[in-house]
Amino acid sequence: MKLWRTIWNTKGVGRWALLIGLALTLVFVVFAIFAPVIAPYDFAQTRVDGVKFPKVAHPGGDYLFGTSGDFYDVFSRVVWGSRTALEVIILSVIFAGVIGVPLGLLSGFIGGKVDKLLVFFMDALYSFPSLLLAIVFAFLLRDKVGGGVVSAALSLTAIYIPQYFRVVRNTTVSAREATYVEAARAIGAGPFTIMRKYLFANVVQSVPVIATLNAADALGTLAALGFLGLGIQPTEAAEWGYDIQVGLSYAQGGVWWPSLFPAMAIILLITALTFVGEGLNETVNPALRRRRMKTVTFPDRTVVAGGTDVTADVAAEGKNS
Amino acid sequence: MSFDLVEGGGPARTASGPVIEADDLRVWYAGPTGPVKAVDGVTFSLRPGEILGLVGESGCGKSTLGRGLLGLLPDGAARDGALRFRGDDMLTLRRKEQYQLRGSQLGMIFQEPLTRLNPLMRISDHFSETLKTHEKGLSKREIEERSLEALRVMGIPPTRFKAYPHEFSGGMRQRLMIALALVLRPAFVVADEPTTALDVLVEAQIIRILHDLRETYETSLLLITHNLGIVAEACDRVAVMYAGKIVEIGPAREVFANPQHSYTRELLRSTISLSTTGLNFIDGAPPDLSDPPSGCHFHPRCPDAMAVCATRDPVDRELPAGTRVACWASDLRHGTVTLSESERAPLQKEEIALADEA
Amino acid sequence: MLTKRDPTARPGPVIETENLEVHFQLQGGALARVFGLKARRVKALDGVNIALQRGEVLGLVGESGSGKTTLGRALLGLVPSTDGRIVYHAPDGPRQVSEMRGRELRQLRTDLQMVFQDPSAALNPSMTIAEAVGHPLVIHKIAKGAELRRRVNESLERVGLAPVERFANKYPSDLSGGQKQRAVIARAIILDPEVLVADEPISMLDMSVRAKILQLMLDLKNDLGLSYLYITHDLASAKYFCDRIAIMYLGRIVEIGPTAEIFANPRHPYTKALLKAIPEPDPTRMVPRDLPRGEIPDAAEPPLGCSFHPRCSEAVAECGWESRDLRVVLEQHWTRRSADYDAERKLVGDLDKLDRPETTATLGAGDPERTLALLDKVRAENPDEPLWKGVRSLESDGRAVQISFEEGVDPALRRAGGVEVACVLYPDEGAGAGATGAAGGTTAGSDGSG
Amino acid sequence: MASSSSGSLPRYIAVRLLLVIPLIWVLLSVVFLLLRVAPGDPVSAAGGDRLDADTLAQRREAAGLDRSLFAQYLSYLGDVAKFDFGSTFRTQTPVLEIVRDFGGATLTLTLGAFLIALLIGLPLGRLAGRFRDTPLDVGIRLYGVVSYAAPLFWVGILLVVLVNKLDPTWPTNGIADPFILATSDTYTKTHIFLLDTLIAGDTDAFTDVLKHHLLPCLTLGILLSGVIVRLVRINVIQALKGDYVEAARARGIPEGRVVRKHAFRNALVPVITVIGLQVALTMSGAVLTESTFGWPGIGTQLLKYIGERDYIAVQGIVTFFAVIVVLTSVVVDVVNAVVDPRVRY
Repeated sequence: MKLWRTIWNTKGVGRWALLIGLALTLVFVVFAIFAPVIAPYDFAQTRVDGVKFPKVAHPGGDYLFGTSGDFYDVFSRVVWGSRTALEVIILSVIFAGVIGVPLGLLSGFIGGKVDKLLVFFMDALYSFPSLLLAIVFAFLLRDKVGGGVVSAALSLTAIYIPQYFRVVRNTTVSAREATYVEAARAIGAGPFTIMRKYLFANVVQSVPVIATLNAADALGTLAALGFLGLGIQPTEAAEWGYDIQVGLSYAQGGVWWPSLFPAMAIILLITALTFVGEGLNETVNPALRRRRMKTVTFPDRTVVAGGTDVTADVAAEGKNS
Repeated sequence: MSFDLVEGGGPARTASGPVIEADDLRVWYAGPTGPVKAVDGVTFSLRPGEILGLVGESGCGKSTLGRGLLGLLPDGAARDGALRFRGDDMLTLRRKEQYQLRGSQLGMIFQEPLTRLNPLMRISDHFSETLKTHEKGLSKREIEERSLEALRVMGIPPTRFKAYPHEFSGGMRQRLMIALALVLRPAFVVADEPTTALDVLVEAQIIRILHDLRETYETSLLLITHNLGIVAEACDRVAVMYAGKIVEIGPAREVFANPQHSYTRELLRSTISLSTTGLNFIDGAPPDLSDPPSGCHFHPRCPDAMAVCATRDPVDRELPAGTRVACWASDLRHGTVTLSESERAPLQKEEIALADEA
Repeated sequence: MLTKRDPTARPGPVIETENLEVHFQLQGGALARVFGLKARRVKALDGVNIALQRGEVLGLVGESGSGKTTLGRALLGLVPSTDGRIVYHAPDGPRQVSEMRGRELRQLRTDLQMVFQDPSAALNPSMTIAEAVGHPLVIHKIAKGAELRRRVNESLERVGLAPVERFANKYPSDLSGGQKQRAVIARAIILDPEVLVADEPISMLDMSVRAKILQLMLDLKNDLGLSYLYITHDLASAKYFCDRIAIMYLGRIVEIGPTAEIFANPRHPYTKALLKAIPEPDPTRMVPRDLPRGEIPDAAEPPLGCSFHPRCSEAVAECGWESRDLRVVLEQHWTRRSADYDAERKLVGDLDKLDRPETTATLGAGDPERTLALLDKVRAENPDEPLWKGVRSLESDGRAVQISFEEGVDPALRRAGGVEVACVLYPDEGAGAGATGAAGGTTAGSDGSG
Repeated sequence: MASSSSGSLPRYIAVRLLLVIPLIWVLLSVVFLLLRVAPGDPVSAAGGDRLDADTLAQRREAAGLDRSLFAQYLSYLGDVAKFDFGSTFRTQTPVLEIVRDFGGATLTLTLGAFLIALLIGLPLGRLAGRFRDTPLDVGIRLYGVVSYAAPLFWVGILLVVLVNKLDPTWPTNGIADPFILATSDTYTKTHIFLLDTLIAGDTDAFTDVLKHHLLPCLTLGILLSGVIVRLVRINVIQALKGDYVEAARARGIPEGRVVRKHAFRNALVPVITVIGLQVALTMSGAVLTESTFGWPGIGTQLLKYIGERDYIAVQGIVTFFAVIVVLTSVVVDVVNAVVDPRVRY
């Protein structure tokens, strides 16, 4: 509730970005959860009652968003795609966070050689083109885990671990120098007590912002993998990037719908997540936050400056606007 | 460091009108629930070359007053009343005209000198930027000469002219800031806690520089500080501020020797100095400026509060010694008001808990 | 349980140091570290002998960078010492803090506690006041449940945070500075310690609260029989609060003695300067004029001889004059007179060559006669400049001007009247008259590990 | 306290370059591990199951795959030290040759994209930061988010469709007209098409190649500009809160100059570092752009060899990318040292 008040009392667009972002994300969450109810067909369904769907049928009628080049119902693919997208995002964010956050905390707190080595390694990973890393991972995992959701999420996890690590480690390093940590040492707290009770709560506050921004990025990378044919296979789950890739081959012939709708879904969801991340940043990050204030209006002066009329002075002083 | 400043001599002689005059000036901030009345009806003026010390606890509006005089206020803040610089009302000036006055006529010296200098710019760049902005058409040679002269007066050798801010020590940085504020010889300078971040010896050096300014530059100075010692040593007059108002203003000697307002007296008593033999303190904390108490704002903490203090605003009165005070107790002592029996009765106050403090 | 100890029951020091040294390895850039270039050492504490008597308040006064905070932290083992000893005279016999590690060191903290300068930073923002104050008991497994609550309440009440319900469940951000400092003190005394190191406990507080917190600390000392090490840069509060005072400068104690004696009869020029510089709320006093120049030097490369000599107005020949001081004098000259700066600057040549801690200096580019003339001019301008006392020779070798200074003496602490002082002006009373350098032993140029 | 900067810039650069070696080593090890610990072995993966056991063994031996993993690792490191990134499995083309033949196209694509991104991103970000929370800011932020959110390949095709409507003759595929490409043997001086045509003085070919650059560079540039806009905006907002900004205002420096000289310049210091990291993003984007526009760059080659499961080629190309990224980080550090006097070296 305190957080909510902080957000609400923030001035400017940040608050609205956060709210709009949350609302939009919620729409996709609803899509994802109720996909079987909302989508008229299954994601890999190409025929109903034994009758094959028409190829690239115009939107409207039986097919709200038309059908695609692989005989799929575009609307169903978009709805099922939100489930895939959210599953992959949530899995990869959780995987990356669960590994990256404690590692960063430990590395930043311990310092010394262990820290230097980890930073070095993570920086190397971080400076690696993320798509390439994901491609390599996807390429490797496909033989082992298959082309499904888990494999895609794992490929993305590798990219984002360094990001959590960096942020958490850097905040830990600066928090470690804080007087309250020294005070904790002064009362005899051991290293694990300090990490658990003094550092963790103050350090994880930076995580939600990165998590949402990473989620947005993860979605983009997932789509790129799908586009290159290295992501989730169409028969495993509906994935927007793949659908765009198939759709694009028809685009120049004026068949816009198979690629437009999944592209829109990607744009909307990434935008929504970015809004949430940036909105959070601007509402809770004290370096950026601006409080919402009531504007100043001076009450009318009933008395000349320096006047001697005491009662009038009191009146002028009286209850403000 | 030793300085060849002209020794001795009081304020400069050009005693024309006041340099700066505030008349019932109000500076209010926008707050979450309503306006924060950080400066709420302040009247004072400064003669050329005069140093006025502004003291009070934190959160009494000292800094806001200082910034308000220069128009350096955050979004949503507003000024009201009259503020005259050499007779011209500054509150009606357009934005561009305000910018032109700042730096050339009105200067500002800040508390933390390191963060106040652009880390990417050389000292020489800071000076040439300031000079070029206000005096178009200066040659490179002239700019350098004038900058070096300002640095020289502050005791910074010319060998350091091309250095970057981070290459200076704390005291040097503050001197740089002062030199930068004074290079255009402004008529009025606000120094906001200029020595708080510095060590005792460096603090004394800086105070001495500020004290001697009038001899070199004929600059009037508003010196904001919470250190009463600094005011006593360096200032001609002192203004005591509490909860957005100046409660007492007068010659430094007079105010320190015979404080008239209960707040001034208590503030002096609570200061730990070399002559301290027992500890005194003011109970409670300064009020929330968005909802200050009625009457005299100090009454909830005042040991001499009377019934009248809680209901009626005290009136600013000038005393024979040249002090202006807004305090009912002072009025009563000097016989300037007659108060009824019930108004004079000691105020029944709510108990202030021990830990209700700033 | 907060109980009173009787400090007179066991007289003598409660904690003392012997030649305590704390040197920090300064990190250069990331690259310097990797390639081991220029690892600079800062001598934060350079041979400090100090003893805190049971039941006394010992003031540690100095500017920032003097090492006073490091000394306070070293006593608690928060900063590892690089040499020397720290001995804590525990009830069950003396123990060496400087040898302790890990668990043993943490256990020590039940006896030695600390109050910090900035109360807002000293409390974990995500812990309530009650949690924070009670945490030492939890860490040392001394109390839990109702007993923990009872002791937290007792401690909070003891420091004036009453009624307790008003504060216990607040977060630090909801409290004022004074209230937070009270909470910090409550946390420090809850373990019933013997020694409290108070690092500028009132300097960040508002002026109206300072006296209150100081009073609280006095009350606690009297009621609980605590011993204080009071670290401050504020001589006025030290005068009121302390029994004895140690003045620190650049990692050393330069003067130590009973408070009354230090204030009535300051001996070290640095102490004198500090006393002169305190602004007093006394309108008859004027701004002091003859203050030491400059600022506290870089502890990584301290001045030769006595560290204070570059700023000292009473300095004499053997104080440790060196090349770097010459640069300061030249720059001062240019600060006074800028008319001939450009020409004179050329005569001097590379100034950065002077930035070395050496007793010889080479000056000039091309025309040594004119450089000599310039130096004469500088000297004539301010003949009282103490640097000139230290010049042994000043001559031209045909190409440049060669200057050599007297070898300096690094004065050690020695008795002078009621105090001990480290200054060549005060010969060692025990060693007889005129033995200016004898007690110090260390000469300039060596790295002063005496 | 004297102004003693403890070293010279050339020495800093030299030392910084030395530091690259361990960084590259870590990257190489990661690449090697990833590709070798992977299931299956490169030869059977690439060769399929059509080869008989003897040929397989022969191929393995030729590729050095019969040795222990550690020996392979050492020889891999040794080869890289000699600038030998290996050869493709099937055609035995040295990876370096692939890099030479296709790297130029990727280089001009990414540089062009970066240029466009900076031209759009810097001014827009500054405007948005200065006029925070105004409609202008909202508009620019929306651009920043959406241009980053939109899938690059889809934007690419969108632009193609749009350009086709406006000017059906505008080239939308490849790096040059097939006819010019056919005579491309004459343009192999630098292996950078744009430069070669210029050196050859063939204005027609040059303008043709330049025209081909527009769409891919724009597509990738728009994506990057979104990131830069958001980055610059946040940093300008933070820099505008700086104490020195208030101090500059107190000296009467006009607001425009305050934003330009004080806020923006200081905002650029962190931005440079992050923009340096965007090189990695650009590389990722280049792979997608190339595949969208049939661009004969190194990204398409990578995809091709991934398709062929040619581990050695993939390893070589990925190594090449890694080296580029590491070298950019050196450039970024040096730029930072030049721009920010506080960086000590």
